[in-house]
Amino acid sequence: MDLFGQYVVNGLMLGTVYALVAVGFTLFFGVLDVIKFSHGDVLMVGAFTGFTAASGAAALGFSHPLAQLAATVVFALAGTAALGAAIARWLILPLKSAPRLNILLATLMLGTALRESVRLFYPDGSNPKAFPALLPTSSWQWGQFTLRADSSILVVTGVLVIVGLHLLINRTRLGLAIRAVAQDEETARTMGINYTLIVLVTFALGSSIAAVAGVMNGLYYNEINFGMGLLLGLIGFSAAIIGGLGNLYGAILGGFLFAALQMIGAVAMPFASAYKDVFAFAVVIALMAWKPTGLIPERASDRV
Amino acid sequence: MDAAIEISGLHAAYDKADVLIDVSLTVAPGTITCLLGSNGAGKTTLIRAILGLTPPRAGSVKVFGAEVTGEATHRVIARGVACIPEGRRMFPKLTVAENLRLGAYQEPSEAEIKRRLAEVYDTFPRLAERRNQLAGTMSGGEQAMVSIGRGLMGKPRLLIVDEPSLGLSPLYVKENFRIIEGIRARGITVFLVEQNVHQTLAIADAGYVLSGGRVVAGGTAAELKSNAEFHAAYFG
Amino acid sequence: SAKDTVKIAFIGPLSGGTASIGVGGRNSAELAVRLRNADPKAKYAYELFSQDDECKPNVGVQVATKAAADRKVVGGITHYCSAVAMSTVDVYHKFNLPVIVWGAVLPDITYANDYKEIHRVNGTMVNQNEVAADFMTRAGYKTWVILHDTTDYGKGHNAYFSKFVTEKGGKVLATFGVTADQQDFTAELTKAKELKPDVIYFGGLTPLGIRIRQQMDKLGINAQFEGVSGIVSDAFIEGLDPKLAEGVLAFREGAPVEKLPGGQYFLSEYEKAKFDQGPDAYGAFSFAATNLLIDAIEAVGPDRKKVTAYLDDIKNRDSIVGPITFDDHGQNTVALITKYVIQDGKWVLWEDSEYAAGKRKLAGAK
Amino acid sequence: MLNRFPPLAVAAAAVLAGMVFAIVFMEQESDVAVISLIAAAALAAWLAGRAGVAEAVSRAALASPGALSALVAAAGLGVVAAFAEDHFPLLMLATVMLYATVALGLNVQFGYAGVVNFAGAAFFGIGAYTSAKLVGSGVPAILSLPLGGLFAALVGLALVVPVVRTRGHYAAVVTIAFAVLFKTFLEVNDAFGGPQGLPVAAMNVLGWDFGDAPTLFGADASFYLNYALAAFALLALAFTLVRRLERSWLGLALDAVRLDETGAACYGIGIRRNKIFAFVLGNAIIGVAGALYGCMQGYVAPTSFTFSDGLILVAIVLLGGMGSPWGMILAAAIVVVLPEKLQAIQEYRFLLFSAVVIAILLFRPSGLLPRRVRRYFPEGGR
Amino acid sequence: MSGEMLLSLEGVAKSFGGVRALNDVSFGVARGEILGLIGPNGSGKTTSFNVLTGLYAPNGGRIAFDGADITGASPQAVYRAGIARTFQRSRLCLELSIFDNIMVGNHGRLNRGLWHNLFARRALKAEHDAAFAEARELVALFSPSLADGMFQAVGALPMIERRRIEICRALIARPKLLLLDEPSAGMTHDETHQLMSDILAVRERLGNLTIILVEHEMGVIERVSDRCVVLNYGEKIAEGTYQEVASDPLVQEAYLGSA
Ligand SMILES: Nc1ncnc2c1ncn2[C@@H]1O[C@H](COP(=O)(O)OP(=O)(O)OP(=O)(O)O)[C@@H](O)[C@H]1O
Ligand SMILES: Nc1ncnc2c1ncn2[C@@H]1O[C@H](COP(=O)(O)OP(=O)(O)OP(=O)(O)O)[C@@H](O)[C@H]1O
Ligand SMILES: [Mg+2]
Ligand SMILES: [Mg+2]
Repeated sequence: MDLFGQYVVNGLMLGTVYALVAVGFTLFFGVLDVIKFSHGDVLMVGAFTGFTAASGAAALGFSHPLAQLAATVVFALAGTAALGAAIARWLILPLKSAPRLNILLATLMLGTALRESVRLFYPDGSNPKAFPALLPTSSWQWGQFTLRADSSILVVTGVLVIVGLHLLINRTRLGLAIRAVAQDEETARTMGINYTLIVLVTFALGSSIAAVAGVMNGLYYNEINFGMGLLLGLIGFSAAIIGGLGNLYGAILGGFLFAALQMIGAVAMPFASAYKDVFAFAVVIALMAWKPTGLIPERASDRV
Repeated sequence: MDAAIEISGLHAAYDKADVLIDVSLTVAPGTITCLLGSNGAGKTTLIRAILGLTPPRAGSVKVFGAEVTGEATHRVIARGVACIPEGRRMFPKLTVAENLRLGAYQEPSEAEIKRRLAEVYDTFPRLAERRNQLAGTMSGGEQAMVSIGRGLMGKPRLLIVDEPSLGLSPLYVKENFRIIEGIRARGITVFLVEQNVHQTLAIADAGYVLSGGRVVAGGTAAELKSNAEFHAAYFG
Repeated sequence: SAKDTVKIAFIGPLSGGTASIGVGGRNSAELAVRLRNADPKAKYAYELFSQDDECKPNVGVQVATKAAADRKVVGGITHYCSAVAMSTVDVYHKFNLPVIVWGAVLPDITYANDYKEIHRVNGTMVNQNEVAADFMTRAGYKTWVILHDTTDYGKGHNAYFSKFVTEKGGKVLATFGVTADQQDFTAELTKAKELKPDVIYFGGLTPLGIRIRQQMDKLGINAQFEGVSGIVSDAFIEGLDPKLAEGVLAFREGAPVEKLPGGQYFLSEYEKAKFDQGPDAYGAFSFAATNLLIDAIEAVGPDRKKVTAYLDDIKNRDSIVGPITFDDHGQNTVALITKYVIQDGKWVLWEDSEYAAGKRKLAGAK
Repeated sequence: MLNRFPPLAVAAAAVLAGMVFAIVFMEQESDVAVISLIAAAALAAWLAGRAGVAEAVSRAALASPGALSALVAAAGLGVVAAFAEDHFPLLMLATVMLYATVALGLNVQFGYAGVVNFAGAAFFGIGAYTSAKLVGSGVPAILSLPLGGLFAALVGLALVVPVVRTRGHYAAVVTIAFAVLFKTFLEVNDAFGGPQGLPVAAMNVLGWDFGDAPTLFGADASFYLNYALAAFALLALAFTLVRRLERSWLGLALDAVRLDETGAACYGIGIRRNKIFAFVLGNAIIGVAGALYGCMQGYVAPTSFTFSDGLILVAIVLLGGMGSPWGMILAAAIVVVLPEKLQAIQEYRFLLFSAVVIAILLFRPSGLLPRRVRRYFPEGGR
Repeated sequence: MSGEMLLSLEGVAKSFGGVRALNDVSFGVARGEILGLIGPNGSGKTTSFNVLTGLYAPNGGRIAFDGADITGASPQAVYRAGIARTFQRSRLCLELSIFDNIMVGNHGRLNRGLWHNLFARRALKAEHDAAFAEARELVALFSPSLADGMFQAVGALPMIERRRIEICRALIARPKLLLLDEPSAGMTHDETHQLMSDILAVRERLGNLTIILVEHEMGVIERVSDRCVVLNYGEKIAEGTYQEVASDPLVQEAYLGSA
């Protein structure tokens, strides 16, 4: 089992990406009680924004990878934050009194619109793009086992981002306001909370988390494409749910679990590796039957 | 000194139905002024109009002399207003302590918040016991306590209270009226909506009666008690 | 004098992951139509009725029905995706619509039926893999790990390549089927790495090809990367770090356009037409097929049955993709296969490359 | 303004206008015509609303729902008849009717019982694959439709435990996972034709071959006419069933379960039982529609039944107005026909389509034909 | 105290995490009695209703109703046994009509057969018309104006009307035991008075209906209850007529606030 470590490292990397997508979902519907299905596509937009920034920086003569990385991250975060706020302003807020599922459908359609827009209007948008390798590419080799510096940096960053977000939501005044707004708009206003601002901020925040995931995805796979958000969104959603919505750490758990399931499905099962997604999603269904509110369930807050 | 609340010619409506028609009233600073009226008379709507939750169709609302008509709710609150809303309105997934903290949302000083929290826990020992319980799982009356405590956390100049004693046990109903009197004693203006007419008039300085969306009577508490129209509106 | 208008259908993937090929094909067909309409000798005015099959069989059936049911449509230039072409042949047959396949390579499209209406200008994957297996074993490679997508296209490539390469003495160490929208291949590749193959063979289309090549590098796999006609597209190179693209091998049916006299003409006209995107790898086939169809209509008039009969008799007809001869299944039998290698960010004919000249070396080459 | 006329007459005129519009619209090919017709329709709908047509129609619906349904059915058949010789419009019409049937099934699940199902396309696919496998192997087509429904319902049973135990967002993930799983399973599994899919033989019901063009008044009609008529019959059946379900104590129980599980439980309403009933019935309806769809397409492939297709189905239900059967039909027509009619602007049609859906959601949050308060019988109980 | 008792609780306990909401609570309700269940906020009144109706399984103790053990039974079974309730927080289905909401309460008596509902429309109509007449009559007792608009959505009505409908929903199926949780909350003195009179009138007509009433308005308790049980911190601290418990110093201190 020389390669076991390699699988673990791959799984951790994959799990981090999933967890980062999942944490966005948890933020939106655990905290704001909204399913925002465009999340995967916002992630893709984040990746493309970052890619554009990196290319732009390169074109302007900033050849140092760190400069390009900074440009990538800054623009990706700012761009998606603005996009998120715009989504909140023109899609979510007008729909807030409509049935819950409407928001889901609207964001879904928005996802399609984003995807199609990138495909149609981004130069040569229908083709995959080579995302530059901006992180140190040195690696350590032990027999069959390769540990790359860039992967390690990504895993650590991802986990730090999630922990930071958790602290923000649970330990700060802003976090308290975000959670309050999710539960009762009017009362939140009555407490003196600037409702609109908080919603915009939350969406900006959640969307920039998606950008982090998108850029991370780009840095890891060195390839991005307009359809990358679709399956990633679904997996992130599933990961968030199996982890449980009560807690942002559920997203980490769900993300790593899903990655592990795929790895196991691909290499440790008697059937062909193409069945790995069938396997992973079947386990998700079974998990939901066993733990209907996820592995880290929310505390029940409703009573009669 | 400016009136704490000054409303003139206020009209408000939901969709088609007119709920408030040409309402004018004044709440003098430092008083307890009550608003009485039967179910559906429009009392809650009036409060919503003051807070900017249901923007009025016409008329003006002034708080401490400043025009607030059409202003966003959080700005009205920033003028030193706090509200204990009708129906308690917990944040069910937040703990009792978090709910209370939200009452002091606009207060930047953590030390001050801690001080006020201690005060509220002092008034409602039950809340101190249960500070980490999710508010949604509290009993009806306990939630009323959270709601009142939350209003007190704001340390306002004007406290607007909508049926606070709903669901409270007799002991706490009395306690509630005592608290409100205590608030006035600190120079805070109280605008109080209550169904409990007798106890309310016993502590109020002045009052108005709303019926079918119109002010049908108004005056000092003593005047109201002896007012014929008041009896007609209230006791049919 | 106003000419009668005749409609020609073009169907291909105009959206989705293979859209660049589809749009390139559509533009090329459009170009053929424009050039013909500009020709005063043409008997009819042609109109291209172009439809998006999204590379999905069900959508393909829908748009194929739409085209075939339109009485003004006389013939079609249809499909790049094999799965779609497979699902629509019945429709064309039912409506007697003569079509020429311009890119799909699965043999069954022409050979699994006796439909007179179906023709194909490009070769099938059989020839391609035979040549590939031969070339690779001659180059000294011994062991392979195969990844293929689970569409008929990918499965077909896997089947033919495995067959030919084993016949020629090569050894397939492992085979992995992957789904067509998969992002992460690290599990499969880690397993592949353990087997230390000389070559990673990939049977599938560009987007997956890019990802697999990238992730090979992530895992430190130094094997030679060998692809199929599905990755011969500009997008493949653009989607990869130049370092990783360098030295990738692939094979494609048909003569190299640049090498044929007609090819130069096509490329320069395409340039002049100022489309917002290049013809990509299959534009030339689409152009050739459209011209063939228009020739047929010019010769026998806008009548589906007559056009079908005309096309069935095509023998050794010159085109920009080489001579075309349809066998009794409508398949172009002139199986020219071109070998490509990526050199300095371009698909270069193997014979012209520095690799063939020995100036550069493929990965793991002996 | 229209009060002078009997409501039923106004309703009949509106239905007739709708029918004429549908025929004219289906015939258009140019973008300009299509877009101006859409604009005209929106304007007409708005004007009609102002003039009290909607009110008259709803009064007619209240007083004599049977007559109104018959009128609409006749109009629907009229549209089908108008295109009896044209393959493609018939295919579109039949597709609309089958999608509407599927939406009715979903409507039972989440419009009534509140059980969200994002795997509608998967159950549709189970029906289609059932007919692909069965019709080919000689099972009479007349049996393959109910069997399609049966299989869809049976496979759905595998999900019943998690579906019933979970709620809200957690419930959504169960069907989403199933939708993804189902498509991938088909793709990697050779027994079902893999990604390529399977051809489906034409239906043959008691010697009536659906693949043959029927002859109508001497003229050769399109063979799709067979399917359009079958789809019509299926839709009418499903519609009646769902309508009756809604207007019965069973429908009431489903509503109660959706709106307040705790309250419903305290009044003796079995939560699990009702959810399972709705889930199974909905899947069965969807499966039957899928079986016919398979035969009509002549081809089934995994890509027809993806998660995204499931979302389109959900979109139909929401756009139509949850719980509103007429809304399902209207929305199905829009969702199926619109992108098709926009083929001429090819690359941009999905963008445009999503923009249209978002616009509808923003301006008609409760759907195109929102559900009205339930009446069990015409002028109930008076 | 078993024979003549309709309902009896013996040593019932329920806790949530660290909170002991009910602790060894025992009391009974006789047939035809109106029992006032009172106590300070958070003393366990609503929780006893929830345990009684099967929403929470008790951690200990036994509950017997009408000769059968219903400890830990499902809410559905409890309802079938003949217990109906209202909720402290109104739980009507706001999108549904008044009639629909009341029929939810009537569910157990309606024919829920598949054939009957889907295909036997005539029979269904007959049943529907009878149920409608009955519901209408019941609503008219509380509010004649509501009875004229049985098909309006409940969400459009003011709170007080909703409370009335909720009581009708509980009454329509003629339960043996009715549990009312603060039915008059938020009403004025007069409205409360009126509501209680209406309830008493209906009770008269239904004959022998047993009621447990949770209420903080002592005037109401005094007027309608035959007997009271007082809870405090989840424990029973007193039992007896209103006069008896009201003069109990323990009750005065914990609940009434000594005068
Ligand atoms: N959101 C709303 N939409 C429509 N009508 C409403 C809405 N809220 C209240 N109303 C109606 O407006 C009228 C006044 O309501 P309001 O809540 O202001 O009365 P109130 O005096 O506070 O009554 P209560 O004593 O019951 O609290 C009532 O008839 C009520 O039905
Ligand atoms: N689901 C729950 N989780 C945690 N604690 C609970 C839960 N339900 C009830 N409690 C606690 O149990 C105690 C009893 O609550 P209950 O609702 O029975 O009180 P009550 O007597 O009805 O009070 P009120 O008069 O205020 O309605 C309360 O302290 C409450 O906080
Ligand atoms: Mg009020
Ligand atoms: Mg209670």
